[in-house]
Amino acid sequence: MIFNFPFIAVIALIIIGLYAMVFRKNLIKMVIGITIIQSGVNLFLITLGYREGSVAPIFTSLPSGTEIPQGMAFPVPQALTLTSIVIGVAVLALMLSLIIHIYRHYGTLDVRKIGGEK
Amino acid sequence: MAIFESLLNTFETGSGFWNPIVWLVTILIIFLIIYILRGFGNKNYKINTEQVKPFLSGNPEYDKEKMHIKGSNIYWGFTESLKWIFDNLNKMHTGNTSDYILWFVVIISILFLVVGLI
Amino acid sequence: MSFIDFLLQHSPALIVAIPLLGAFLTPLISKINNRVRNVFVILIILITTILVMLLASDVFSGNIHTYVFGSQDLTVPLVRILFEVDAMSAFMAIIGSILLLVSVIYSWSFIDENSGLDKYYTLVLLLAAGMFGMMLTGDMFNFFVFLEITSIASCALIAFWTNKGKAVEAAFKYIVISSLAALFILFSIALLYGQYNALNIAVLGSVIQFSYLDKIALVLLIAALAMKAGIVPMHMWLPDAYGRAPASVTIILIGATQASLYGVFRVCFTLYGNTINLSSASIGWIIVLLGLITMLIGVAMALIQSDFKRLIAFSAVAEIGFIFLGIGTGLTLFANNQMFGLIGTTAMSGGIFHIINDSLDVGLLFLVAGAVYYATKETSLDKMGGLARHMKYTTIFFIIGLLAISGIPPMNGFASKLLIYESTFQLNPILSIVAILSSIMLLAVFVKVFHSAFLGPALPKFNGVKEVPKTMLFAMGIIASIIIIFGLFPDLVINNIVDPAVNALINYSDYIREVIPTFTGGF
Amino acid sequence: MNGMSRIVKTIASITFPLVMIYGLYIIAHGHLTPGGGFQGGAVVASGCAMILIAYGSVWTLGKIKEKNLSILESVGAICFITLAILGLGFGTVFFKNFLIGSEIIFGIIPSFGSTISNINTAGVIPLMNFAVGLKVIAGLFGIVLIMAYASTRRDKY
Amino acid sequence: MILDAIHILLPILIIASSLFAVLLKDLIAAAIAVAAMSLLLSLEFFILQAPDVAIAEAGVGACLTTAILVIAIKSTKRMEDEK
Amino acid sequence: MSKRNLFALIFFVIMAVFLFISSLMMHPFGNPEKTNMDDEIIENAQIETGTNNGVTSVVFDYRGFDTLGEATILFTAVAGVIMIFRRMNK
Repeated sequence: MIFNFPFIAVIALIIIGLYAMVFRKNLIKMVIGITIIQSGVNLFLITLGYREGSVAPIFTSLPSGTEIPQGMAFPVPQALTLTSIVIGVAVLALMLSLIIHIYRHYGTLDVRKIGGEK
Repeated sequence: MAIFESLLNTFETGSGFWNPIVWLVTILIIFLIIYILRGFGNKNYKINTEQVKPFLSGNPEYDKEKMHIKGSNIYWGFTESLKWIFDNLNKMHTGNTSDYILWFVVIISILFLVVGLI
Repeated sequence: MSFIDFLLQHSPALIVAIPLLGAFLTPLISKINNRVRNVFVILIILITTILVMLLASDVFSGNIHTYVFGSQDLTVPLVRILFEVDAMSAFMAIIGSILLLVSVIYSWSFIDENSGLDKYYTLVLLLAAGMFGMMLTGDMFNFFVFLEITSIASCALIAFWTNKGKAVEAAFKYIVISSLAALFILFSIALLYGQYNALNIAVLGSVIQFSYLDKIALVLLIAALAMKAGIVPMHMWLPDAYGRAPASVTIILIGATQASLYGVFRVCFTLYGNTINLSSASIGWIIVLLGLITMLIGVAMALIQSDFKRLIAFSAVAEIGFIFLGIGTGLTLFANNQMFGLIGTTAMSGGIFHIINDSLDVGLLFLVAGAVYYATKETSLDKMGGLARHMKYTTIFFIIGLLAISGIPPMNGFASKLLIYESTFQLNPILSIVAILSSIMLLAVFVKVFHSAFLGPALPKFNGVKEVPKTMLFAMGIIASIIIIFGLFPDLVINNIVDPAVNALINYSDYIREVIPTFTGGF
Repeated sequence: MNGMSRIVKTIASITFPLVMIYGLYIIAHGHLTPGGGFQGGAVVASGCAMILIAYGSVWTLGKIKEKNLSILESVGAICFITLAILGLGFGTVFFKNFLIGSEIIFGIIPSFGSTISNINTAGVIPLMNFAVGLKVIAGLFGIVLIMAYASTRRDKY
Repeated sequence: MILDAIHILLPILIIASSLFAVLLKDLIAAAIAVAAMSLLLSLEFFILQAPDVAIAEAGVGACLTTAILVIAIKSTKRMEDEK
Repeated sequence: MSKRNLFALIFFVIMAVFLFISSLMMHPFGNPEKTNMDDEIIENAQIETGTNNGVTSVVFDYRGFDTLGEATILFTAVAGVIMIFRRMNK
C-alpha cells in the first residue's frame, strides 16, 4: 500500500514538463519539456495496467501456479505505450530538425527573439 | 421530375424564406436596370485621349503608386478611434510560443474552475 | 453480392487504406516521371472521393456503418478497433474529400517550380489518410493516432518553403502546439481507460458517469481539441501557420482544423451524451462564450492586418466562432426538451451547415491569395493594386468568395448565418447582435482587400503580370460553382446533408446502440 | 560530423554485430518472448547510430544513401499494408489473421497456458514483425543519418 | 515490501532527473539527464511487468533520443544564455 | 518576477491542484476496478491469434490498425525530415 505514489509522480512529471515549456526561454528546453510530458503519460498508461503481484502477459515459460486472467498485467496499455513511444521519437526528430533550421535563419534559440510576427 | 421540383422548394427558417426563383428574377431585374442605365451613357467617349485622364484642379497627375490608397490606410479613422482596443489586441499577440502554451494553461484552469466546482 | 455492395461494406477501411497505400507507393512511382506521379496522386484522391460519396449516400439514407478490423462479426466489439460512420462523420468526410481534390488539382501548376515534390505529394496523401481516419474512427486511441498523423504531416507541409525563416518558425509553433494538445488528449484517454477499461467511443459513452475524473478528462479533451481548432485565445498558431504555408497546403489545413472541430462535437455529444443532463448547460455556455470571443477578436485582428494570407487566416478564426456559436446554442438547450425543439435544432443545423460553408469560402479565398502570390510574388496588401486589370477570372472568384464569407444573400454563407441569427436571437438577443456585427466587419475586411489589391490604377511594376494557369482556375472554379449551387438551393442541402448530420449528433443513443444493442438510454 | 578516435572505431565495429544479432533476435522472436518489430528495430537502429557516431556521418553516407533508406522504408510499409489487405483477400476483413490454423507456415496454434516456445505459430504476426522491423530500422536510422549529415552542411539562405 | 520501496524510490529518481533536465543551463548535460530519465523509466517499466515497453524505451528513449538531441545541440548552440 | 510570470504562476497552480486531486481520486495503485476487456484478451489471445506474447497479439492483431497508424507516423516523420533538409534549388 503506497498511496497512489506513481500517479502523483505522473502528475509531477506533467507539471515539470509544462513548467519547462512556459517559463524556459530556450527552444531545446521546450522540446525537452515535451519529452518529459510524454514520459509522464507513458508512465501513466503502464501504471494503469499494473496489477499487484502479477507477471508480464507472456505465456512462454510462465511461472507455474499463475492464475490466467488475474495474475497477469494488462496487455492493452503496453501496446498503447509502444505506439506512444514511437510517436514521441517521430515528433522529436521533426521538432529538432526545425530548430536547426530556425537557428540557421535567426542565429538564436531564444524564444522571445525569433519571429516577431504580430 | 421530383428532384427538379425539390430544387425549387422554398427554404423557410421560421421568420424568413429563401426561394431561388425569386432571387434569380431579382438579379435579372437588377441587370436589366444596369443595362438601361448604361444606355443613357455618353456616346462620344473616346479611349486613349485627354478625356480618360483624371482632373485634379489643374494640378499635375501624381505617380500611379501614390494615387492608390494603401491597404493599411483604408480604415484609418476607425482604427485610430478604437486605438486602445487594437493596442491591447496587438499586445496579446506576441508571437511567442511560450505564451501560446500559457493561454492553453489559462483556459484549462478556467474550465476546471467552471466545470469542476459548479 | 455485387461489387458495389462489396465496396460499400469495406468502404470505411478503404477510404483510409487507399491514400495510405498511395502514399507508400508515391516514392517509388515518382522515379518514373513527374507527370505520372501527379496523375497517380489525383487518381488516388479521385477514387477516395468516389468511395466517400458512395458511403455518404448510403449513410444519409439512415444506416450507420460499422467496420471491425480483424474480425467479421460485431460480437466482440470490446477488444478490436471499430470504425463507425454515422451521418456526421460522412458529412465531414465529404468536406475533406472536396478540399483534397481541389488542393491536388491546384497544386499541379502552383507548386510546380519547387524541388522535393515527391515528398510533398506523399505528405498530402498521408494528411488525407489522417483526416479521414479522424473523421471515421470509433475508437479513442485510434483518433489520437490519426490526430498525430495529421499534425506531423501538416507541420512538414507548412515548412515546405524552408528558405523562408517565418515558414519554419510557423511550422515549429504548429508542431509544439499540436503535440502538446495530442499529449493532453492521450492523458484524458488514459483517464477514461483507467476508469472504465474501454477505448471504444460507443462503449465509453454507454457507461460514462460524470465523476470527478470524467470532468477532468472532458475539460482536457475540449481544451486540447479547441486549441487544435483555433479557438480564441488559443488561436495564435493558426494565422502563423495558415499565413506561411503554400496556398495549396492551407486549403487542406482547413480540413484538418475542421476534423478537430468534429472531435469537439463528438466528445460533447456522443462520448458524454449519456451525462448530457448534467453537463450540457455549463459546457454549452462555455462553448457559446468561446464562440463569441472568437468571432470578435478574429474579425478585429483581421481588420488591421496588411498581409493577404494572414488577414484571411484571422477571418477563418472568426468563421470558426460562428460554428461554435451555433452548436453551443444547441448544446445549451439540450437538456430542455421543449426549448430544444423550438430553437436548438435550428441553431445546430445552422452551425453544421456553416462548417461546410466556412471551409468552402475560406478555401476559395486562400486559393485566390495563392493565385495572386503565384502571379506577382507579393503578399503584402500595401504593395498591391490594380490587379483586376491583369487577372480577370481571379477577381471574379474573389468577389464570389467575398460575398460568400460575409453572408450576402445570393451566396451560401447567407443561409447558414440566417439560421444562426434567428435561433440565437430567441435564446439571447445579444448573441445575435454580436454575430451580425462581426459579419458586417467581415464584409468591411474583405472590401478593404478588394479595394487595395484589385482596384485602383494599374501599377507599373505589375505590367508583366498574367492570368494564372488553367488548372488553378479550374480548381477555383470547382469551389466557386459549389458555393453558388449551395447558395441558390440551400433547402436541398439542408434536407439531404445537414439534417441527417444534426440528427446523428442529437440521437447519440443510435450511435451507441449500433455497438451495444442492449443500451437503454437517451431519448 | 567527423569520426572519433581509433579506439572508439575498433570497439564500435566489434560491438556492432552483437547488437545486430540481438536486435534481429528480438524481431524474429517477437511473438514468443518480449519484443517485436518496433523494439528490435529500435535496437538495430541504435546500433547503426553507434557506428554513425564512431565513424562520422560523411563516411556513413558514402556507404549507404538516404534515398535507399527511404525506398527500403517504403517497401517495409507496403509489405505491412499488403499483409493487411491480404486479410481482405483471403479472409474477410482487413487485418484478418488469415494464416492462423492453416497448417502451412506459422499456422500452428499453441496449447493454452504455459507452453514452450514454438516459432512456427501466430499466423501473419511474424511476417508483420519482419515488415515493421525493416521499416523501423530504415526509418529511425534514416532520421539520425539525415540529421547528422545536414548538421555538417551549411546552406546559405 | 521491498517492491513497494522500489515503487516509491524509482519515481522520485525519475522526477529528480527530469528536474535536472529542466534546470541545467548546459544543454548537453540536460540531454544526458533526459537519457538518464529514460533509462530509469525503462527500469520502472520493467518492474511494472512491461518488458516489451522497457526494451522499446531503452532503445528509443535512452539511445536514439539522446543521439538526436546531441546532434541538434551540436549544430546549434551549447549553452542556454538567459537574459 | 515579471507580471507575465506572476500571471502564469497563478493559473499554473490552479491547474496543478486540480490535477493532483485527480491523481488522488484514481483507483488504488495495483488494483484496477474494471478488467473485462483485458481479461478477455488474455484469455483468448493464445487461441485466437496463436501468439505466446500477449502484447504482440494486441499490437498486431487486436489493435493492428493502430500499429499501421504508428508505422505511418514514422514514415511521415522521415518524409518530413527529408523534405525539410532538401536542397531548395531544383
